[in-house]
Amino acid sequence: MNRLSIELPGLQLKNPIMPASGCFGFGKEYGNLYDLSQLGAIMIKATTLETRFGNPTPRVAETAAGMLNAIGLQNPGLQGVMEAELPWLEQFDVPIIANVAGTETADYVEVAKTISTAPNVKALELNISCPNVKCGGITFGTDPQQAHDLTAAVKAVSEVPVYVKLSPNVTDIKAIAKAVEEGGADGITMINTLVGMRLDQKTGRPIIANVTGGLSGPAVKPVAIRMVYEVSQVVNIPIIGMGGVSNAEDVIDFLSVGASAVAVGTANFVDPFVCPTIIEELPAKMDALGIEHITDLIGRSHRL
Amino acid sequence: MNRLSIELPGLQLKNPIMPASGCFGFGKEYGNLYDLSQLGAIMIKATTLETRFGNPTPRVAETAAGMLNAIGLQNPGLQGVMEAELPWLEQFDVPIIANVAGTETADYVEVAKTISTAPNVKALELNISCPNVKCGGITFGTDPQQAHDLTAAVKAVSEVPVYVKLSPNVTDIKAIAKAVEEGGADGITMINTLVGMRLDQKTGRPIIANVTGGLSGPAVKPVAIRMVYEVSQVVNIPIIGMGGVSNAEDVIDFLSVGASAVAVGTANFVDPFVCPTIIEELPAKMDALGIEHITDLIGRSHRL
Amino acid sequence: MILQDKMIVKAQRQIAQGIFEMRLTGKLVGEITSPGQFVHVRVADSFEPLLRRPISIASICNESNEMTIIYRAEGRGTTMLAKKREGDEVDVLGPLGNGFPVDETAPGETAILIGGGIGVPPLYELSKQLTAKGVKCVHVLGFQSADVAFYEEEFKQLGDTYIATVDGSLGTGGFVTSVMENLDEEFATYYSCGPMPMLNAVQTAYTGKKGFLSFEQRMGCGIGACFACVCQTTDQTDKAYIKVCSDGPVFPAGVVSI
Amino acid sequence: MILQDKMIVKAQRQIAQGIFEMRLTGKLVGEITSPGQFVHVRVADSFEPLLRRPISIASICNESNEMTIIYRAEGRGTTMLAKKREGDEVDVLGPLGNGFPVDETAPGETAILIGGGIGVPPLYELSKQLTAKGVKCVHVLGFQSADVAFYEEEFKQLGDTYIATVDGSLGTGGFVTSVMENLDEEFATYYSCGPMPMLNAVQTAYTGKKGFLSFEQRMGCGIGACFACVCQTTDQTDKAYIKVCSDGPVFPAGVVSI
Ligand SMILES: Cc1cc2nc3c(=O)[nH]c(=O)nc-3n(C[C@H](O)[C@H](O)[C@H](O)COP(=O)(O)OP(=O)(O)OC[C@H]3O[C@@H](n4cnc5c(N)ncnc54)[C@H](O)[C@@H]3O)c2cc1C
Ligand SMILES: Cc1cc2nc3c(=O)[nH]c(=O)nc-3n(C[C@H](O)[C@H](O)[C@H](O)COP(=O)(O)OP(=O)(O)OC[C@H]3O[C@@H](n4cnc5c(N)ncnc54)[C@H](O)[C@@H]3O)c2cc1C
Ligand SMILES: Cc1cc2nc3c(=O)[nH]c(=O)nc-3n(C[C@H](O)[C@H](O)[C@H](O)COP(=O)(O)O)c2cc1C
Ligand SMILES: Cc1cc2nc3c(=O)[nH]c(=O)nc-3n(C[C@H](O)[C@H](O)[C@H](O)COP(=O)(O)O)c2cc1C
Ligand code: FES
Ligand code: FES
Repeated sequence: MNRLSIELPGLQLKNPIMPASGCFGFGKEYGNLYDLSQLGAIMIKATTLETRFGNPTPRVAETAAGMLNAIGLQNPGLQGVMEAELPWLEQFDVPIIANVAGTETADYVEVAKTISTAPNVKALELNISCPNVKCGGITFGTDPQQAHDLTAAVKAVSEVPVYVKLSPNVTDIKAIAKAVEEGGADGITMINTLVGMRLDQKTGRPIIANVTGGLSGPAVKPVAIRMVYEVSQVVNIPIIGMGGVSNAEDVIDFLSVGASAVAVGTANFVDPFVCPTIIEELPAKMDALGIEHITDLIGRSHRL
Repeated sequence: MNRLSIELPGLQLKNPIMPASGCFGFGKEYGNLYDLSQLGAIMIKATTLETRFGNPTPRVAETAAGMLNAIGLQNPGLQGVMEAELPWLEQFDVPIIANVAGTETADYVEVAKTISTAPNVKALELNISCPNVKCGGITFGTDPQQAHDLTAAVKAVSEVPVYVKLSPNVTDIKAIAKAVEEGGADGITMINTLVGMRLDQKTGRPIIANVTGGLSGPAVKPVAIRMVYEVSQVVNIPIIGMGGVSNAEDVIDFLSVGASAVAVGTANFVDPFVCPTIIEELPAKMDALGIEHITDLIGRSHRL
Repeated sequence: MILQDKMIVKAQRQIAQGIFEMRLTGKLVGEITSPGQFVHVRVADSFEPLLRRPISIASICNESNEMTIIYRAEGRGTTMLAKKREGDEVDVLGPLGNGFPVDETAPGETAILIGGGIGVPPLYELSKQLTAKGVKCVHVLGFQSADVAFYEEEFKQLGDTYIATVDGSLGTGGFVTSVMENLDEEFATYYSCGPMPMLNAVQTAYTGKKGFLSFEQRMGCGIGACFACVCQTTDQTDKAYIKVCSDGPVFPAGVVSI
Repeated sequence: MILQDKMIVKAQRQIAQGIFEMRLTGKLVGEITSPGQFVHVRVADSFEPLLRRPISIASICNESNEMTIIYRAEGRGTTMLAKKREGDEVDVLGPLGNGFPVDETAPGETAILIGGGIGVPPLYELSKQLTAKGVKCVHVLGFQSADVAFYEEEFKQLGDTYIATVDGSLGTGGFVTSVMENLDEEFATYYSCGPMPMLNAVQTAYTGKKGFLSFEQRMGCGIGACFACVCQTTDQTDKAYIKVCSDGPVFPAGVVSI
């Protein structure tokens, strides 16, 4: 028996570890470093209908135990992803979760419709929480009604289960979570980045050309943990948790508050081998806690 | 001429540096370490109508470049503060900003009415953003109408200018800021803590007895900077900025995005001499930037 | 007076599994007033880990301006502390809190010192000072197992020393209370430091005796300003909560509700 | 192949004001394929600072498995790096990117190497390799002032070396272009690394010449996955943005829009 396996809507995961969207490109670069088939799944970079070049640079800035990014959804567009990126990933025995982004409902729907037909795309991740684009993105993620409607529209066309990625930049994340569940979401992924800013000390200007950026990394973990804890108590769909995960202990924390799997973002930049390392270390950590199967960890904070 | 002096409603500040509420008690302990008259002002611990014992322990937990706290507004109550704490502080040449907390409007009003008559209380800081109490606190800080009304009610009775302390746990902090300005606030202080959580790895239970706590420290600085940047552009009242300030560079950042003064919280725990050290270091940092008077830094991010 | 001192590491060595003894020098040493006081240690210049770690002063030597701390390298901060080498600087805030009252035992009287695990270190300086003034000290030290036990020899040189280990790998099997039960020595006072359940058991076993207990609590400031480290008193009045960092860490038995 | 290597510090010394030279050993050295490649350095085990720092490889010695990096200790990360001592471990990811093409200059030809400030280091290994294959190297190195200038002697041993300092405290006063204007040497290629305005000036001065420029950009992953480090191409088509970390950092002159 595989102690790490988890079954989620559309996804048979060997283990609960997957790189987070935007932090792993379309897998090629990390594929040069290790065998991607080890991963539970891969969340690929956001795909939009058209090719996007993203924001001007600088696009990243370091902060205390975190970083800001404003990449701006640079990606080769739906056609590029379908023709080049996804087929390349087929050589690996790993389910792909396609991160879908857009400016208006129609874009999302069109991308979802097509990309969900790719043979290795086993689920969609609806990005209603990107803080780094002028239109669309986060605006869908801060209003429950809009979040609900977009989810329903995408759900209607998708060939695979739909996970909705929530923004932490809201007063009440439970309300958004319930709205997307009602809209038909099969799961939730959370959290996307917190909106932040850093200045250049000399000039007083923002370092990020886009002025603000999304905060990620260990700094945000307490916020992410709190939100997963809250949301997991009000929805009946599974959660893929993320925000500052850097090691096996962090994974155990996210599962404990109710996530069913965990994504690793920023930590890939700090340690490119972090995902396989975590997968390797999990069993020993579970032994230390007397945990037989990884699913036994899910929601233990609520049960205690 | 004092290069560091700043004048704000009710406050003649020798310099823009003051300890943040809750991180400096009522001054006694730090008063044993250095002369409190060096400080621009002191924001004392929240005062409520009745004595409060606060939350069970543990009340703090460390996080990456930050900490969680759930003290729960422990304080000796209005009478105790009026009779023991404030008179003791009169020996120092430093204006006091009294942090006012409560459960309902009537409490806030009563505390504000009385405490604003203390001779060394030069301004109030209305705490509508404490995440660590069951009722009151943050609920006033997440709804613009409630924030407006409470501000107006307190403003009506206060003998000194009223600053309102905003919560970062909201979708749109600009809306709250505008509401309190309309309610008559003389200034804004921001940010209070972000709601977060940390687990004990072994048990999977929250470390903080109150389950969640308020996140502060360097980790939150990018969020605080972004929010001050946003709010300073939509209100015409001054802002006292805070969130992760640990050194003179951080102070310059907060002033640059539009704060008129800066409060230092968590950093006092890391370095108890941080406030006087910052005050001492500011002039050299200003020289390096070619800044004559500290007020020249205010809002330079907007002007560039 | 409380100082923030950049102390210099004179020596650091591992004295048991995961247990380190660090000798530090600096002017802070001259400010220490009683055994059982602690210091608040910043383990790195970085913001991560952010907070200081409270560690008891295990022994002091005023002539050489040195003090020793003994700590378990377990979490993130203490693990980093364990990497310091001779000559490194450590940012130490202290001395903090009120230690064990040496005056409460008169020369010629007997005191029992009961320590558990990482609560053992402050008892060493206490025993040195009590012994020096002519108090007979009996030490009861509890550890999980032999491999994490330390300072048996050091304590033996000061007085009778009994060890209890949970797994029985050293001394008596079981807890310190197993040793205490078989101790029929008359004593004037007892002093104890260790985990809460141990303090509770000790206090219960010695009901009516004059005793002093040292408590632990998670801390922010370490100097009494943040109200993080409170514990509840048995006396449910105005002083329902007292601060471990500045009112304690040592309290007379019976004061703290445990 | 890209390795994540725990390299060992063999030596570290300050070679100019705020400028450090660190010699590192590890198996990563065996993977370096061209001068101008860089490494991504984690300066501490802590999460603060969090990100790796990109630093060029300044020279390599395959026999001793050593490489040298030269960096300015200015910000938080590099200041911490400067505190490493002999024997310390450093987590290094590399080699990364595509370096300067040594093949583009034939033996007997002349190459001009123009470096500015902290862009000078990768030119040293480049010059070593070009010189070794019989290329005549002329070095033009620009610094702010004499006290931050470094490696003049090292470059002189490889070929003619001209220094320009902004304040005139060493060599020609002004920028590297002041030197370049008075250089009437024929050359086949030029190679340059330094701040953007310098690269721009060099490229403009040598319009029509075969040249290679090394760029800087703030980075996340360092390996091409995060799209942080892009720069715009002059060719505004599909490849409007290319990545400094994995497509560069060296590009032929004219490719990047500056
Ligand atoms: C007055 C006092 C004296 C102490 N004396 C000693 C001593 O002499 N030797 C020794 O080994 N330990 C001592 N401790 C316990 C010691 O402070 C903790 O073991 C240590 O802080 C844990 O830090 P870490 O980096 O290993 O763990 P982490 O898990 O990284 O710590 C995270 C945070 O929790 C706090 N924390 C975790 N456990 C404790 C605890 N048990 N008590 C207080 N805070 C805690 C840390 O200070 C830090 O802020 C003492 C505690 C107190 C209150
Ligand atoms: C391909 C490449 C090669 C380089 N080679 C060298 C070299 O050989 N020697 C040298 O001294 N410097 C070199 N640099 C610049 C060096 O990376 C920065 O000076 C360094 O990252 C600054 O880090 P810090 O800790 O001093 O500053 P901080 O201000 O603490 O840095 C904060 C963040 O900004 C990034 N950053 C700041 N300045 C730069 C910059 N100029 N370029 C890229 N990222 C930056 C840091 O990497 C970090 O993520 C190179 C940069 C690149 C892209
Ligand atoms: C450089 C970068 C790019 C990102 N791009 C995307 C993206 O395209 N789509 C998306 O949904 N999230 C994106 N994210 C957010 C991450 O997927 C993740 O939600 C967030 O970073 C929190 O996790 P972490 O702290 O582990 O990084 C990006 C994050 C980073 C750091
Ligand atoms: C231990 C602790 C107690 C606090 N108590 C209060 C309080 O009583 N009233 C209040 O308005 N803010 C309180 N705060 C919030 C701080 O005043 C400040 O807004 C916040 O910590 C962000 O600043 P920092 O990152 O510099 O700590 C408290 C913060 C901490 C860490
Ligand atoms: S730790 Fe702050 S009051 Fe004790
Ligand atoms: S730094 Fe990530 S793509 Fe270049």
